[in-house]
Amino acid sequence: MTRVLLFGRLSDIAGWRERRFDPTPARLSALKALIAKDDRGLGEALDGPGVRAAVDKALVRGDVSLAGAAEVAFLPPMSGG
Amino acid sequence: MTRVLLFGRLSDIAGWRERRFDPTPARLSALKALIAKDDRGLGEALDGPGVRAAVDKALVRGDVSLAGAAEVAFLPPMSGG
Amino acid sequence: MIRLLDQPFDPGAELNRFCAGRTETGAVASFTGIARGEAGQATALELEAYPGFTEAQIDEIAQAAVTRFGLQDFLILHRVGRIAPGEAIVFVATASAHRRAAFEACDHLMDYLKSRAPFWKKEHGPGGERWVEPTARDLADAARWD
Amino acid sequence: MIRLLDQPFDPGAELNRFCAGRTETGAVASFTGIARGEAGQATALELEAYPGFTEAQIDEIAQAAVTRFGLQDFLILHRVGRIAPGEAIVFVATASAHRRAAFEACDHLMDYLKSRAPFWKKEHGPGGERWVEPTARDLADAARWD
Repeated sequence: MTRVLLFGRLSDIAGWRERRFDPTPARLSALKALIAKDDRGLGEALDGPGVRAAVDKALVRGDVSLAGAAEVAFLPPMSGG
Repeated sequence: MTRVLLFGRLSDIAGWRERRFDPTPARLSALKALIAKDDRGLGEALDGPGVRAAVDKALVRGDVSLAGAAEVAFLPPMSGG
Repeated sequence: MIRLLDQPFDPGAELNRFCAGRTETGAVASFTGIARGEAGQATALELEAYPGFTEAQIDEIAQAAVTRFGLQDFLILHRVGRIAPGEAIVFVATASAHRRAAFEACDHLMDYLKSRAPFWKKEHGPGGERWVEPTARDLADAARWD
Repeated sequence: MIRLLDQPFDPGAELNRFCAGRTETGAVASFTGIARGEAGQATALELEAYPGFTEAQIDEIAQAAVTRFGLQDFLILHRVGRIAPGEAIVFVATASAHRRAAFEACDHLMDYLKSRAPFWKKEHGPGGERWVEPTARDLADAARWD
Protein backbone atom coordinates (compact mmCIF):
# COMPACT_ATOMS: atom_id res chain seq x y z
CA MET A 1 0.00 0.00 0.00
CA THR A 2 1.24 3.46 -0.87
CA ARG A 3 -0.22 6.92 -0.30
CA VAL A 4 -0.33 9.27 -3.31
CA LEU A 5 -0.41 13.04 -2.67
CA LEU A 6 -1.27 15.74 -5.21
CA PHE A 7 -0.35 19.42 -4.78
CA GLY A 8 -1.29 22.71 -6.38
CA ARG A 9 -3.31 22.56 -9.60
CA LEU A 10 -2.90 18.77 -9.79
CA SER A 11 -5.35 18.28 -6.91
CA ASP A 12 -7.80 20.69 -8.59
CA ILE A 13 -7.60 18.67 -11.80
CA ALA A 14 -8.01 15.36 -9.94
CA GLY A 15 -10.65 16.42 -7.46
CA TRP A 16 -8.66 14.71 -4.70
CA ARG A 17 -5.51 15.43 -2.69
CA GLU A 18 -4.66 12.04 -1.24
CA ARG A 19 -5.46 8.47 -2.30
CA ARG A 20 -4.25 5.02 -1.27
CA PHE A 21 -3.09 2.48 -3.84
CA ASP A 22 -3.04 -1.15 -2.69
CA PRO A 23 -1.02 -3.03 -3.73
CA THR A 24 1.78 -0.55 -4.39
CA PRO A 25 2.61 -0.46 -8.12
CA ALA A 26 6.10 -1.77 -8.85
CA ARG A 27 7.39 1.40 -10.47
CA LEU A 28 6.50 5.07 -10.80
CA SER A 29 5.54 4.51 -14.45
CA ALA A 30 3.08 1.81 -13.40
CA LEU A 31 1.51 4.14 -10.81
CA LYS A 32 1.13 6.87 -13.43
CA ALA A 33 -0.40 4.40 -15.90
CA LEU A 34 -2.89 3.31 -13.27
CA ILE A 35 -3.84 6.92 -12.54
CA ALA A 36 -4.12 7.75 -16.27
CA LYS A 37 -6.39 4.76 -16.87
CA ASP A 38 -8.79 6.18 -14.26
CA ASP A 39 -8.44 9.89 -15.23
CA ARG A 40 -6.83 10.75 -18.55
CA GLY A 41 -6.68 14.50 -17.82
CA LEU A 42 -4.79 13.90 -14.59
CA GLY A 43 -2.49 11.39 -16.30
CA GLU A 44 -1.55 14.03 -18.87
CA ALA A 45 -1.07 16.66 -16.16
CA LEU A 46 1.36 14.38 -14.28
CA ASP A 47 3.53 14.29 -17.40
CA GLY A 48 3.18 18.03 -17.95
CA PRO A 49 6.10 20.52 -17.96
CA GLY A 50 7.80 21.05 -14.62
CA VAL A 51 5.87 18.38 -12.70
CA ARG A 52 8.22 16.49 -10.35
CA ALA A 53 7.75 13.41 -8.19
CA ALA A 54 8.92 12.74 -4.65
CA VAL A 55 9.06 9.27 -3.09
CA ASP A 56 9.02 9.24 0.69
CA LYS A 57 9.77 13.00 0.65
CA ALA A 58 12.83 12.71 -1.61
CA LEU A 59 12.75 14.10 -5.18
CA VAL A 60 13.25 11.41 -7.82
CA ARG A 61 14.06 11.51 -11.51
CA GLY A 62 12.92 9.03 -14.12
CA ASP A 63 11.12 5.78 -13.59
CA VAL A 64 12.13 4.65 -10.10
CA SER A 65 11.05 1.52 -8.23
CA LEU A 66 8.31 2.02 -5.65
CA ALA A 67 9.23 -1.06 -3.61
CA GLY A 68 8.64 -0.19 0.04
CA ALA A 69 7.43 3.34 -0.80
CA ALA A 70 4.95 4.62 1.78
CA GLU A 71 4.27 7.95 0.02
CA VAL A 72 4.47 9.28 -3.53
CA ALA A 73 3.87 12.99 -4.15
CA PHE A 74 3.37 14.80 -7.47
CA LEU A 75 4.57 18.41 -7.40
CA PRO A 76 3.64 20.95 -10.08
CA PRO A 77 5.89 24.01 -10.66
CA MET A 78 6.50 25.72 -7.33
CA SER A 79 5.93 29.31 -6.32
CA GLY A 80 6.27 30.66 -2.81
CA GLY A 81 6.73 34.09 -1.20
CA MET B 1 30.71 87.39 11.67
CA THR B 2 30.69 83.75 10.64
CA ARG B 3 30.50 80.54 12.67
CA VAL B 4 33.08 77.83 11.84
CA LEU B 5 32.25 74.20 12.68
CA LEU B 6 34.67 71.29 12.77
CA PHE B 7 33.60 67.63 12.60
CA GLY B 8 35.17 64.25 13.24
CA ARG B 9 38.93 64.14 13.73
CA LEU B 10 39.24 67.83 12.78
CA SER B 11 37.72 68.91 16.12
CA ASP B 12 40.06 66.50 17.95
CA ILE B 13 43.05 68.07 16.19
CA ALA B 14 41.81 71.61 16.86
CA GLY B 15 40.61 71.13 20.42
CA TRP B 16 37.39 73.00 19.50
CA ARG B 17 34.20 72.28 17.59
CA GLU B 18 32.80 75.74 16.98
CA ARG B 19 34.40 79.18 16.80
CA ARG B 20 33.23 82.60 15.65
CA PHE B 21 35.29 84.70 13.23
CA ASP B 22 34.54 88.42 13.16
CA PRO B 23 34.79 89.97 10.65
CA THR B 24 33.97 87.20 8.18
CA PRO B 25 37.01 86.60 5.94
CA ALA B 26 36.32 87.49 2.29
CA ARG B 27 36.98 84.04 0.89
CA LEU B 28 37.34 80.42 2.06
CA SER B 29 41.09 80.58 1.37
CA ALA B 30 41.41 83.61 3.66
CA LEU B 31 39.54 81.79 6.45
CA LYS B 32 41.83 78.77 6.10
CA ALA B 33 44.92 81.00 6.14
CA LEU B 34 43.67 82.65 9.32
CA ILE B 35 43.10 79.25 10.94
CA ALA B 36 46.52 77.96 9.80
CA LYS B 37 48.29 81.03 11.20
CA ASP B 38 46.81 80.20 14.60
CA ASP B 39 47.22 76.37 14.38
CA ARG B 40 49.50 74.94 11.68
CA GLY B 41 48.44 71.32 12.36
CA LEU B 42 44.79 72.19 11.88
CA GLY B 43 45.58 74.25 8.79
CA GLU B 44 47.28 71.22 7.22
CA ALA B 45 44.42 68.94 8.25
CA LEU B 46 41.88 71.24 6.52
CA ASP B 47 43.82 70.73 3.26
CA GLY B 48 44.13 66.97 3.87
CA PRO B 49 42.71 64.27 1.55
CA GLY B 50 38.94 64.03 1.45
CA VAL B 51 38.23 67.10 3.61
CA ARG B 52 35.29 69.06 2.21
CA ALA B 53 33.78 72.42 3.09
CA ALA B 54 30.13 73.46 3.39
CA VAL B 55 28.96 77.06 3.43
CA ASP B 56 25.54 77.56 5.02
CA LYS B 57 24.98 73.79 4.82
CA ALA B 58 25.76 73.53 1.08
CA LEU B 59 28.88 71.71 -0.10
CA VAL B 60 31.29 73.97 -1.99
CA ARG B 61 34.28 73.31 -4.22
CA GLY B 62 37.35 75.51 -4.56
CA ASP B 63 37.86 78.97 -3.18
CA VAL B 64 34.38 80.45 -2.81
CA SER B 65 33.40 83.87 -1.48
CA LEU B 66 32.17 83.95 2.12
CA ALA B 67 30.19 87.19 1.69
CA GLY B 68 27.06 86.83 3.83
CA ALA B 69 28.06 83.36 5.05
CA ALA B 70 26.66 82.62 8.51
CA GLU B 71 28.25 79.17 8.86
CA VAL B 72 31.28 77.39 7.41
CA ALA B 73 31.79 73.70 8.18
CA PHE B 74 34.85 71.53 7.52
CA LEU B 75 33.99 67.86 6.96
CA PRO B 76 36.59 65.09 7.03
CA PRO B 77 35.92 61.78 5.16
CA MET B 78 32.51 60.49 6.21
CA SER B 79 31.55 57.11 7.61
CA GLY B 80 28.14 56.18 8.93
CA GLY B 81 26.22 53.02 9.59
CA MET C 1 15.55 28.23 11.52
CA ILE C 2 12.57 27.57 9.27
CA ARG C 3 8.94 27.69 10.31
CA LEU C 4 5.71 27.27 8.34
CA LEU C 5 2.86 29.19 9.95
CA ASP C 6 -0.86 28.81 9.38
CA GLN C 7 -1.71 32.06 11.22
CA PRO C 8 -0.64 35.72 10.79
CA PHE C 9 2.71 36.53 12.42
CA ASP C 10 4.50 39.67 13.60
CA PRO C 11 7.58 40.48 11.44
CA GLY C 12 8.80 43.22 13.81
CA ALA C 13 8.76 40.94 16.84
CA GLU C 14 10.59 38.30 14.80
CA LEU C 15 13.20 40.85 13.68
CA ASN C 16 13.80 41.97 17.26
CA ARG C 17 14.09 38.39 18.53
CA PHE C 18 16.51 37.63 15.70
CA CYS C 19 18.68 40.69 16.50
CA ALA C 20 18.64 40.24 20.29
CA GLY C 21 22.00 39.70 21.98
CA ARG C 22 24.01 39.99 18.76
CA THR C 23 27.12 41.87 19.86
CA GLU C 24 29.31 40.44 17.05
CA THR C 25 26.89 40.47 14.13
CA GLY C 26 27.06 43.90 12.54
CA ALA C 27 24.55 43.25 9.78
CA VAL C 28 20.98 41.93 9.69
CA ALA C 29 19.19 42.06 6.34
CA SER C 30 15.52 41.17 6.21
CA PHE C 31 12.76 40.84 3.70
CA THR C 32 9.02 40.94 4.39
CA GLY C 33 6.75 39.79 1.59
CA ILE C 34 3.24 41.20 1.85
CA ALA C 35 0.12 39.98 0.03
CA ARG C 36 -0.97 42.58 -2.54
CA GLY C 37 -4.58 43.43 -3.11
CA GLU C 38 -4.00 44.30 -6.79
CA ALA C 39 -6.61 47.07 -6.47
CA GLY C 40 -9.34 44.62 -5.48
CA GLN C 41 -8.39 41.99 -8.06
CA ALA C 42 -6.83 39.73 -5.38
CA THR C 43 -9.08 39.12 -2.42
CA ALA C 44 -6.92 36.38 -0.88
CA LEU C 45 -3.90 34.15 -1.51
CA GLU C 46 -3.93 30.48 -0.63
CA LEU C 47 -0.55 28.90 0.00
CA GLU C 48 -0.01 25.17 0.10
CA ALA C 49 3.12 23.38 1.33
CA TYR C 50 4.14 19.73 1.65
CA PRO C 51 4.84 19.55 5.39
CA GLY C 52 8.16 17.90 6.20
CA PHE C 53 9.32 17.97 2.58
CA THR C 54 8.98 21.75 2.23
CA GLU C 55 11.01 22.55 5.37
CA ALA C 56 13.67 19.97 4.46
CA GLN C 57 14.09 21.37 0.93
CA ILE C 58 14.37 24.94 2.22
CA ASP C 59 16.79 23.93 4.95
CA GLU C 60 19.10 22.32 2.40
CA ILE C 61 19.28 25.57 0.40
CA ALA C 62 19.61 27.70 3.54
CA GLN C 63 22.48 25.60 4.92
CA ALA C 64 24.26 25.93 1.58
CA ALA C 65 23.74 29.71 1.79
CA VAL C 66 25.28 29.77 5.28
CA THR C 67 28.46 28.28 3.82
CA ARG C 68 28.43 30.21 0.56
CA PHE C 69 27.88 33.66 2.10
CA GLY C 70 29.48 33.09 5.51
CA LEU C 71 26.25 33.70 7.41
CA GLN C 72 26.15 33.62 11.18
CA ASP C 73 22.43 32.81 11.26
CA PHE C 74 19.17 32.90 9.33
CA LEU C 75 15.43 32.86 9.96
CA ILE C 76 12.80 31.89 7.41
CA LEU C 77 9.10 32.16 8.18
CA HIS C 78 6.50 31.29 5.57
CA ARG C 79 2.74 31.41 5.80
CA VAL C 80 0.55 28.62 4.54
CA GLY C 81 -3.24 28.65 4.20
CA ARG C 82 -5.39 31.66 3.38
CA ILE C 83 -3.74 35.09 3.44
CA ALA C 84 -5.50 38.45 3.16
CA PRO C 85 -4.05 41.51 1.34
CA GLY C 86 -1.67 43.40 3.65
CA GLU C 87 -0.70 40.29 5.64
CA ALA C 88 2.92 39.12 5.65
CA ILE C 89 3.45 35.96 3.57
CA VAL C 90 7.15 35.48 4.10
CA PHE C 91 9.90 36.85 6.33
CA VAL C 92 13.59 36.14 5.80
CA ALA C 93 16.36 37.51 8.03
CA THR C 94 20.09 36.91 7.65
CA ALA C 95 22.91 37.81 10.05
CA SER C 96 26.56 38.29 9.24
CA ALA C 97 29.54 40.34 10.34
CA HIS C 98 29.37 42.59 7.27
CA ARG C 99 26.44 43.81 5.22
CA ARG C 100 27.28 42.46 1.74
CA ALA C 101 26.92 38.83 2.88
CA ALA C 102 23.67 39.53 4.73
CA PHE C 103 22.11 41.33 1.73
CA GLU C 104 23.20 38.76 -0.83
CA ALA C 105 22.09 35.78 1.23
CA CYS C 106 18.67 37.35 1.93
CA ASP C 107 18.21 38.20 -1.76
CA HIS C 108 19.29 34.68 -2.77
CA LEU C 109 16.97 32.96 -0.28
CA MET C 110 14.01 35.05 -1.47
CA ASP C 111 14.73 34.21 -5.12
CA TYR C 112 14.79 30.55 -4.14
CA LEU C 113 11.57 30.79 -2.14
CA LYS C 114 9.76 32.59 -4.98
CA SER C 115 10.53 30.13 -7.74
CA ARG C 116 11.90 26.84 -6.46
CA ALA C 117 10.73 26.17 -2.91
CA PRO C 118 7.87 23.65 -2.57
CA PHE C 119 4.90 25.99 -2.24
CA TRP C 120 1.86 26.31 -4.45
CA LYS C 121 0.01 29.57 -4.57
CA LYS C 122 -3.56 30.23 -5.63
CA GLU C 123 -4.90 33.75 -6.07
CA HIS C 124 -8.58 34.34 -5.30
CA GLY C 125 -10.31 37.30 -6.90
CA PRO C 126 -13.74 38.56 -7.95
CA GLY C 127 -13.35 36.69 -11.25
CA GLY C 128 -12.52 33.35 -9.64
CA GLU C 129 -9.26 31.70 -8.70
CA ARG C 130 -6.00 30.91 -10.47
CA TRP C 131 -2.77 29.09 -9.66
CA VAL C 132 0.22 31.43 -9.72
CA GLU C 133 3.44 30.04 -11.17
CA PRO C 134 6.86 31.73 -11.13
CA THR C 135 7.17 34.60 -13.61
CA ALA C 136 9.95 34.76 -16.21
CA ARG C 137 11.52 37.40 -13.96
CA ASP C 138 11.36 35.05 -10.94
CA LEU C 139 13.07 32.29 -12.92
CA ALA C 140 15.76 34.64 -14.21
CA ASP C 141 16.34 36.02 -10.71
CA ALA C 142 16.79 32.54 -9.27
CA ALA C 143 19.19 31.56 -12.08
CA ARG C 144 21.55 34.40 -11.07
CA TRP C 145 22.78 32.22 -8.18
CA ASP C 146 23.37 28.95 -10.11
CA MET D 1 11.46 59.68 6.01
CA ILE D 2 14.82 60.31 7.70
CA ARG D 3 15.37 60.62 11.42
CA LEU D 4 18.55 61.04 13.49
CA LEU D 5 18.12 59.58 16.97
CA ASP D 6 20.24 60.17 20.05
CA GLN D 7 18.66 57.29 22.00
CA PRO D 8 18.28 53.54 21.31
CA PHE D 9 15.35 52.66 19.06
CA ASP D 10 13.27 49.56 18.32
CA PRO D 11 13.88 48.23 14.77
CA GLY D 12 11.01 45.72 14.99
CA ALA D 13 8.46 48.36 15.95
CA GLU D 14 9.75 50.57 13.13
CA LEU D 15 9.46 47.71 10.64
CA ASN D 16 5.88 47.00 11.69
CA ARG D 17 4.92 50.67 11.51
CA PHE D 18 6.52 50.86 8.06
CA CYS D 19 4.63 47.76 6.82
CA ALA D 20 1.26 48.70 8.34
CA GLY D 21 -1.62 49.17 5.93
CA ARG D 22 0.42 48.31 2.82
CA THR D 23 -2.04 46.35 0.71
CA GLU D 24 -0.29 47.19 -2.58
CA THR D 25 3.35 46.98 -1.60
CA GLY D 26 4.43 43.37 -1.96
CA ALA D 27 8.04 43.88 -0.88
CA VAL D 28 9.72 45.47 2.12
CA ALA D 29 13.49 45.06 2.40
CA SER D 30 15.21 46.22 5.55
CA PHE D 31 18.68 46.46 6.99
CA THR D 32 19.60 46.76 10.65
CA GLY D 33 23.19 47.71 11.42
CA ILE D 34 24.29 46.65 14.90
CA ALA D 35 27.37 47.88 16.81
CA ARG D 36 29.92 45.06 17.08
CA GLY D 37 31.89 44.46 20.26
CA GLU D 38 34.89 43.08 18.32
CA ALA D 39 35.47 40.59 21.17
CA GLY D 40 35.91 43.36 23.72
CA GLN D 41 38.07 45.56 21.48
CA ALA D 42 35.17 47.99 20.87
CA THR D 43 33.47 49.18 24.04
CA ALA D 44 31.42 51.90 22.33
CA LEU D 45 30.91 53.76 19.08
CA GLU D 46 30.43 57.50 18.96
CA LEU D 47 28.56 58.86 15.97
CA GLU D 48 28.55 62.53 15.03
CA ALA D 49 26.29 64.19 12.47
CA TYR D 50 25.88 67.75 11.21
CA PRO D 51 22.23 68.37 12.07
CA GLY D 52 20.23 69.84 9.19
CA PHE D 53 23.01 69.19 6.67
CA THR D 54 23.17 65.44 7.32
CA GLU D 55 19.40 64.87 6.88
CA ALA D 56 19.33 67.08 3.76
CA GLN D 57 22.22 65.21 2.12
CA ILE D 58 20.66 61.82 2.87
CA ASP D 59 17.26 62.98 1.64
CA GLU D 60 18.74 64.04 -1.68
CA ILE D 61 20.20 60.55 -2.24
CA ALA D 62 17.05 58.83 -0.97
CA GLN D 63 14.78 60.85 -3.28
CA ALA D 64 17.02 59.93 -6.22
CA ALA D 65 16.73 56.27 -5.16
CA VAL D 66 12.92 56.55 -5.12
CA THR D 67 13.05 57.56 -8.78
CA ARG D 68 15.84 55.23 -9.84
CA PHE D 69 14.39 52.07 -8.27
CA GLY D 70 10.69 52.96 -8.40
CA LEU D 71 10.26 52.86 -4.63
CA GLN D 72 6.90 53.44 -3.01
CA ASP D 73 8.44 54.56 0.27
CA PHE D 74 11.56 54.49 2.45
CA LEU D 75 12.55 54.92 6.09
CA ILE D 76 16.05 55.77 7.29
CA LEU D 77 16.87 55.91 10.99
CA HIS D 78 20.41 56.65 12.17
CA ARG D 79 21.75 56.86 15.68
CA VAL D 80 24.04 59.65 16.80
CA GLY D 81 25.95 59.89 20.08
CA ARG D 82 27.33 56.98 22.07
CA ILE D 83 26.28 53.47 21.05
CA ALA D 84 26.98 50.25 22.98
CA PRO D 85 27.78 46.88 21.31
CA GLY D 86 24.56 45.11 20.33
CA GLU D 87 22.59 48.36 19.86
CA ALA D 88 21.18 49.21 16.45
CA ILE D 89 23.09 52.02 14.72
CA VAL D 90 21.11 52.26 11.52
CA PHE D 91 17.83 50.97 10.12
CA VAL D 92 16.82 51.29 6.48
CA ALA D 93 13.54 49.99 5.07
CA THR D 94 12.35 50.24 1.45
CA ALA D 95 8.94 49.43 0.01
CA SER D 96 8.10 48.53 -3.57
CA ALA D 97 5.68 46.40 -5.54
CA HIS D 98 8.34 43.79 -6.34
CA ARG D 99 11.33 42.56 -4.38
CA ARG D 100 14.23 43.37 -6.74
CA ALA D 101 13.67 47.13 -6.42
CA ALA D 102 13.29 46.96 -2.63
CA PHE D 103 16.49 44.93 -2.20
CA GLU D 104 18.58 47.04 -4.57
CA ALA D 105 17.43 50.34 -3.10
CA CYS D 106 18.09 49.18 0.47
CA ASP D 107 21.55 47.89 -0.49
CA HIS D 108 22.30 51.13 -2.34
CA LEU D 109 21.17 53.36 0.54
CA MET D 110 23.30 51.38 3.01
CA ASP D 111 26.37 51.68 0.75
CA TYR D 112 25.76 55.42 0.63
CA LEU D 113 25.29 55.70 4.39
CA LYS D 114 28.46 53.71 5.11
CA SER D 115 30.83 55.72 2.97
CA ARG D 116 29.39 59.02 1.82
CA ALA D 117 26.71 60.25 4.24
CA PRO D 118 27.80 63.02 6.61
CA PHE D 119 28.55 61.01 9.75
CA TRP D 120 31.80 60.66 11.64
CA LYS D 121 32.41 57.57 13.69
CA LYS D 122 34.82 57.08 16.58
CA GLU D 123 35.48 53.67 18.07
CA HIS D 124 36.27 53.50 21.78
CA GLY D 125 38.22 50.50 23.09
CA PRO D 126 40.49 49.40 25.91
CA GLY D 127 43.46 50.79 23.96
CA GLY D 128 41.93 54.24 23.48
CA GLU D 129 39.85 55.73 20.68
CA ARG D 130 40.16 56.01 16.90
CA TRP D 131 38.23 57.64 14.07
CA VAL D 132 36.83 55.07 11.65
CA GLU D 133 36.91 55.96 7.97
CA PRO D 134 35.31 54.01 5.09
CA THR D 135 37.18 50.84 4.20
CA ALA D 136 38.36 50.13 0.65
CA ARG D 137 35.46 47.67 0.48
CA ASP D 138 32.99 50.39 1.55
CA LEU D 139 34.28 52.74 -1.17
CA ALA D 140 34.14 49.99 -3.81
CA ASP D 141 30.60 49.03 -2.72
CA ALA D 142 29.41 52.63 -3.01
CA ALA D 143 31.03 53.02 -6.45
CA ARG D 144 28.89 50.14 -7.80
CA TRP D 145 25.95 52.57 -8.05
CA ASP D 146 27.74 55.48 -9.74
